Amino acid sequence: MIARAPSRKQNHKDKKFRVIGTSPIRSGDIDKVTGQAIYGIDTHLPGMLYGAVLRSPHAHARILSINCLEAEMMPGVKAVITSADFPDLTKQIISLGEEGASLQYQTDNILARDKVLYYGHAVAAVAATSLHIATEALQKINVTYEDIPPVVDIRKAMDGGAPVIHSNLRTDELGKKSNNPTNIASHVQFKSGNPEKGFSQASVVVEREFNTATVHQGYIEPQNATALFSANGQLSIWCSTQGVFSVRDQVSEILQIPVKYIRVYPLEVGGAFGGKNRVYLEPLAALLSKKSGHKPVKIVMSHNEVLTATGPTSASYIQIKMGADNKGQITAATAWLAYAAGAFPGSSVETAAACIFAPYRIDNILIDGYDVVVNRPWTASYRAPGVSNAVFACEVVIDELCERLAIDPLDFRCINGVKEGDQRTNGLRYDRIGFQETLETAKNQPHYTAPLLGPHQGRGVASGFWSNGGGRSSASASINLDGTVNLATGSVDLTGTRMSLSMQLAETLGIQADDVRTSTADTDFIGYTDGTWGSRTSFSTGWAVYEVGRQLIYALRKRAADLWQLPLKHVKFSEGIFTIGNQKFTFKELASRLCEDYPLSVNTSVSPDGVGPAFATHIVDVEVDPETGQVKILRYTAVQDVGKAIHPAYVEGQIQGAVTQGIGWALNEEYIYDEAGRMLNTSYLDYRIPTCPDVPSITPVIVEAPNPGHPYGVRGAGEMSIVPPPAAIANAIHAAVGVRMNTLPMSPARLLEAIWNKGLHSD
Amino acid sequence: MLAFDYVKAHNVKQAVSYLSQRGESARILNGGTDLIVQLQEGSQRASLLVDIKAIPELNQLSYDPHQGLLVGAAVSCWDICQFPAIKKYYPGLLDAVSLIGGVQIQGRASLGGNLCNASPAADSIPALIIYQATCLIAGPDGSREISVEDFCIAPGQTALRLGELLVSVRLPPPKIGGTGACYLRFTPRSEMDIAVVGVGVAVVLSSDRTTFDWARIALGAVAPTPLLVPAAGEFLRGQKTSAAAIKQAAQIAKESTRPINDMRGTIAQRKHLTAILVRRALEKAIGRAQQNDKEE
Amino acid sequence: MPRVQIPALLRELTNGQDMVVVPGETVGQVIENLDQSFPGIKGRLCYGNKLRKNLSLVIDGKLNQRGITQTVSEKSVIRFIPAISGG
Amino acid sequence: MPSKIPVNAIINNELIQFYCEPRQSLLEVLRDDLNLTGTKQGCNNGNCGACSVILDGMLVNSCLVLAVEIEGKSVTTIEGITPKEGLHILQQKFLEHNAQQCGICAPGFIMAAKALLDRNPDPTEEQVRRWLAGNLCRCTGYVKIVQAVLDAASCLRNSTQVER
Repeated sequence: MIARAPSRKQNHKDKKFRVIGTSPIRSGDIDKVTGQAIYGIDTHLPGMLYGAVLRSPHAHARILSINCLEAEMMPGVKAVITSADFPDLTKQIISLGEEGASLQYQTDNILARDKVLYYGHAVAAVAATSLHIATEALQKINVTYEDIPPVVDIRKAMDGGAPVIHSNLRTDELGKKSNNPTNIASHVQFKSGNPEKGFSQASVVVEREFNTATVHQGYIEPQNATALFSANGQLSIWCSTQGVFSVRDQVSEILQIPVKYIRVYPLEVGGAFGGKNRVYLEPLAALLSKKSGHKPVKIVMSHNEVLTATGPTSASYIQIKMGADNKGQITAATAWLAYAAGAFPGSSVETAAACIFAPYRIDNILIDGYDVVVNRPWTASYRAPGVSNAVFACEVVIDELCERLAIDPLDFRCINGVKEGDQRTNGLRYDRIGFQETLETAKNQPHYTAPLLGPHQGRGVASGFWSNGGGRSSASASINLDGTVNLATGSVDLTGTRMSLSMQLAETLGIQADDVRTSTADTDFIGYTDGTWGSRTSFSTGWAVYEVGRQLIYALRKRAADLWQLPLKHVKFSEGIFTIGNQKFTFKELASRLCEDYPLSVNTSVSPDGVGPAFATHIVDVEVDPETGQVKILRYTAVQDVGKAIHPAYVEGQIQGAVTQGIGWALNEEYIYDEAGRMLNTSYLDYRIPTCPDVPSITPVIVEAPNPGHPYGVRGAGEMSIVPPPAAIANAIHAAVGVRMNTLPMSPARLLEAIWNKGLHSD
Repeated sequence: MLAFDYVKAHNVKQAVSYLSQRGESARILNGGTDLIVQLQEGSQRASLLVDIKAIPELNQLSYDPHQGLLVGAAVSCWDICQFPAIKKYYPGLLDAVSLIGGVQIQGRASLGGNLCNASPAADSIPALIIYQATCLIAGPDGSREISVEDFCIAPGQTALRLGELLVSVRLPPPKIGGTGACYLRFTPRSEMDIAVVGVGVAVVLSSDRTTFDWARIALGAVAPTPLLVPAAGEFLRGQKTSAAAIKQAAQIAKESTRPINDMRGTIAQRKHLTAILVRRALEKAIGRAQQNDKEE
Repeated sequence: MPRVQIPALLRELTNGQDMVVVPGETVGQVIENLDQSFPGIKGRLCYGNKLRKNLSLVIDGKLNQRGITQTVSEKSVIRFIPAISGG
Repeated sequence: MPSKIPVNAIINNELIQFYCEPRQSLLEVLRDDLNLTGTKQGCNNGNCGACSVILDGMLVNSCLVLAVEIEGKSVTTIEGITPKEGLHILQQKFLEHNAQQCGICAPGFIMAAKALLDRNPDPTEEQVRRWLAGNLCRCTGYVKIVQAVLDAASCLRNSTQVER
């Protein structure tokens, strides 16, 4: 039976839910508090070897030679590999043409070939009978390098004279390539209306530039992978990933193994936030397993490796110009965004460009985005990738416009904020959205009008936009004899989506959440499913779950019609009750009755349109110590439109967690490099993610403007609230001590300097 | 981690002989909160770890009004913070020791370890210096005693000679009446961080509590080793406890610093923070001195 | 006839026009016909016979997953926008 | 290859003998040799607290303890505080408050919180936050963790028969 294409518009008027909107406890979480939950790092197989990776001490160097002999001779060492052990991809890459480049980058990032491109770039890997022997063996691998001047700074990298990182790289402008070698990988542009004209109509124009540092997702479970390359050619992988199919396909391409021979098993994941989509260790573990005689090989990164060698998010340089008339109407806005992609092209600058002005109705817009390679680790996604940097710049400029126009910042946003029917810069039209609701709700928060209690305290607000994601999802469901349902999906559960999926199926079938047992299937047992990214799982996989629910109901109605000899239309289902002629049955009653001799299971795959974008508006109070530059977050309220909160307690947790990452980004987190391009702060002692006493008790406020593109109104909740914090905090700092911060992080040293400079200028 | 041997020393003599035999490649294992990390990173190497936690002398913790305070080198930060005499008579030391790491570190890290790791930013060392603490050292040629300010000679380097072992730290008895002390540090995070600047001050006020009879100021993270600033103390002697005097002392301390730019702070920031923290620490120490009167 | 919003960087090929009217019943046909009037534009939008990986198709303000095979109506407005990644 | 040393210790109230190299951390031995993987590996250098266990009554990072050091000592891990039936009150409260998301830090937080409540049955929110400074959580923003610990504390105060 064919699932209806999940695209038709949903009417959420006076929808009553039985399960959705409650916050049941997921029994599976018991394993997390007893320590019995199995994560990638907990994988242990009989005869398992331990792998370790040799990493470059240089930010940019040519590899002249690698000698592994001494390491291979060590007792206990079972295999040593270098890039020479990878299959030759030349043919493959040529056949892919332009798009072959990305495969080359992928492979070169996993093990450097002729050049190392960043401090920590993998060069060789070892498998041995113990981790200690493996790490000892690394020191016996002899690599000779020829140093090349590195470039870690984004603006230096864009200069003509800068060392070129990829001699074959040309700037791509939608298919048109520049002539000369460059570090600028691509240029994206949005243009609408006439900015010059718009600025001429403005009564206030503010133009500012901003710098933001590289930051890392900072998950606690390090990257890890265990692989068993069996003699029969089957490759099994257990790893810490957001997407099992994505791992399968990447490994398949890199090692040139047909997907049918690769099976990837999902496990609990100890944090990801976008950082566990790309593979780093899986191909190494697989090759080591093969070379060591088909023994399972486990590799776990140290946190030093996680910080130096796995994708953080982009550092950026941003120029913003915005104008508004005296009524507070934005007349024009331009943005110039340069994002550091790291060693290989592919920063999230395009996403940033598409999202930066999305919350506002602006007729005259010009946005230019540049993707720039530098000698830093290859950047990866991080929770609403690239948007926090861009929105920081935009919302700080807006705060200055409000100050100059003497308009309340929330009123200003109400005046300019987008509504249903408005169109985004990129041409997407807004359906039902909740931006105005977040603004109204924020205004009505007691926090917004509460008095500040001390000197050097200030309040700031900022809004933000996140597009949310859709993508492909599959689900299968089978009815047990007791009328409960087993649900399997391909979505890795990072923070409780098994529950939000159980609840959506339970709602569809009219049963309780704990009547549905949801698990994540491995790649052999479920249809293709994209990774758990873009806040997409409750939306897209939720769609798939809803569809299998409809299929189960349809199948039961047909069976009942046959049994009772009634036309199908006389077997009705609503509010969880089957009405058959004049008899009534609950789902459980009918299911247990109709599935004993003839089991019932269904499955479906979807790729739904109708993704519902999210908006948030945050309020924060800070206290600044003007003598030290230290910022204390006194109070934080985060208002976010989630469409529909399936499990409100989980949604609150998502908002609180995202805000805390935003606070870290705003105040202390940054990659610090020396002149040679070596990262200095490679532990969680000096890469300062917020600790418990660093943050207040964050108040999440859930706004529900149902997404018409989803049967239960889901938009997605995971990412949105990491976007506003840096701007909101910057605006609060200005309110507290009168300095406008234009650099992230706003660390004590930087804020102190800004306060000094202001002091000098003000007299 | 590279392989090493492990021995547990049961008395000072045994420890000293292990250290003498193995020479440079033998390292003392106490709480391990620095050493184990350094061995893992490969920034330190060792062929032998000598565990000294079981040596009785290194676990002494006693206070005597005439002898003062004796803290064995192996006594944990946690135990120091719980010791009533330290709360009462050495609040500056309590300030510092309670800042060393989170709870997990407190139970393992020791005063001796913090000293012997000889980090310029070590929190406990300025606090020990202001209390005129001395190090009792045992070695192949018998034992000796040196003042804490002479113990650290360079970043990560101490005055300990081959085969020598820090046994305990002795703090003279507090001056009676009008005494106050305080250790403050600045860190970007409120916990789990390394001092950008650390400041310890101890003062003795005149009987009417309006004048400095004596003062001692020591700084952390602003020079290759923890820094005693005699000039600041001498200046304060006889000065009124006025804002002006405090400001001047802070200025003297600031001028004595030789900080560097590194990932944790800049020269300008460290010099500036030195003056700020000296002022705040003096104000707090004076407050404590006057507080003690109320209690006595 | 369907209208196509020309991405800013391709307006150099359409003498600055940002919206052009093009015949065609599928996105693919529209692109072919667009290339007739503005030679080279197909090569900028497509790689081989597929939309470039980093482009998303937008029809009448809505994202569309079906690429060049998607049928379009007389009133359709077609846009090509940079694909958006997620964390 | 370096020879292994026998170590006798009480782990979760059981006298256990194991053999280890001096360079093996307690964390490594617990997880790889004794299969007590409830103690999670995070940063492995004392900064995240995921590997927190209780050693002779003191909360420690097991990644910064050498396994040979626990000779004759007593170690309690998350497995050791989980009763045969039901859950420890802290585990219960973590569940009720949804204090875990990815959950990798949860065992460490629970061990740390237990060490706190064993000493201070009535902590303030500020005391809880300071005490937990050595445990990093990247998912929750700590709010629900702190609520869970405060709630567990009040339950412990109000009841005598709850397991500790």
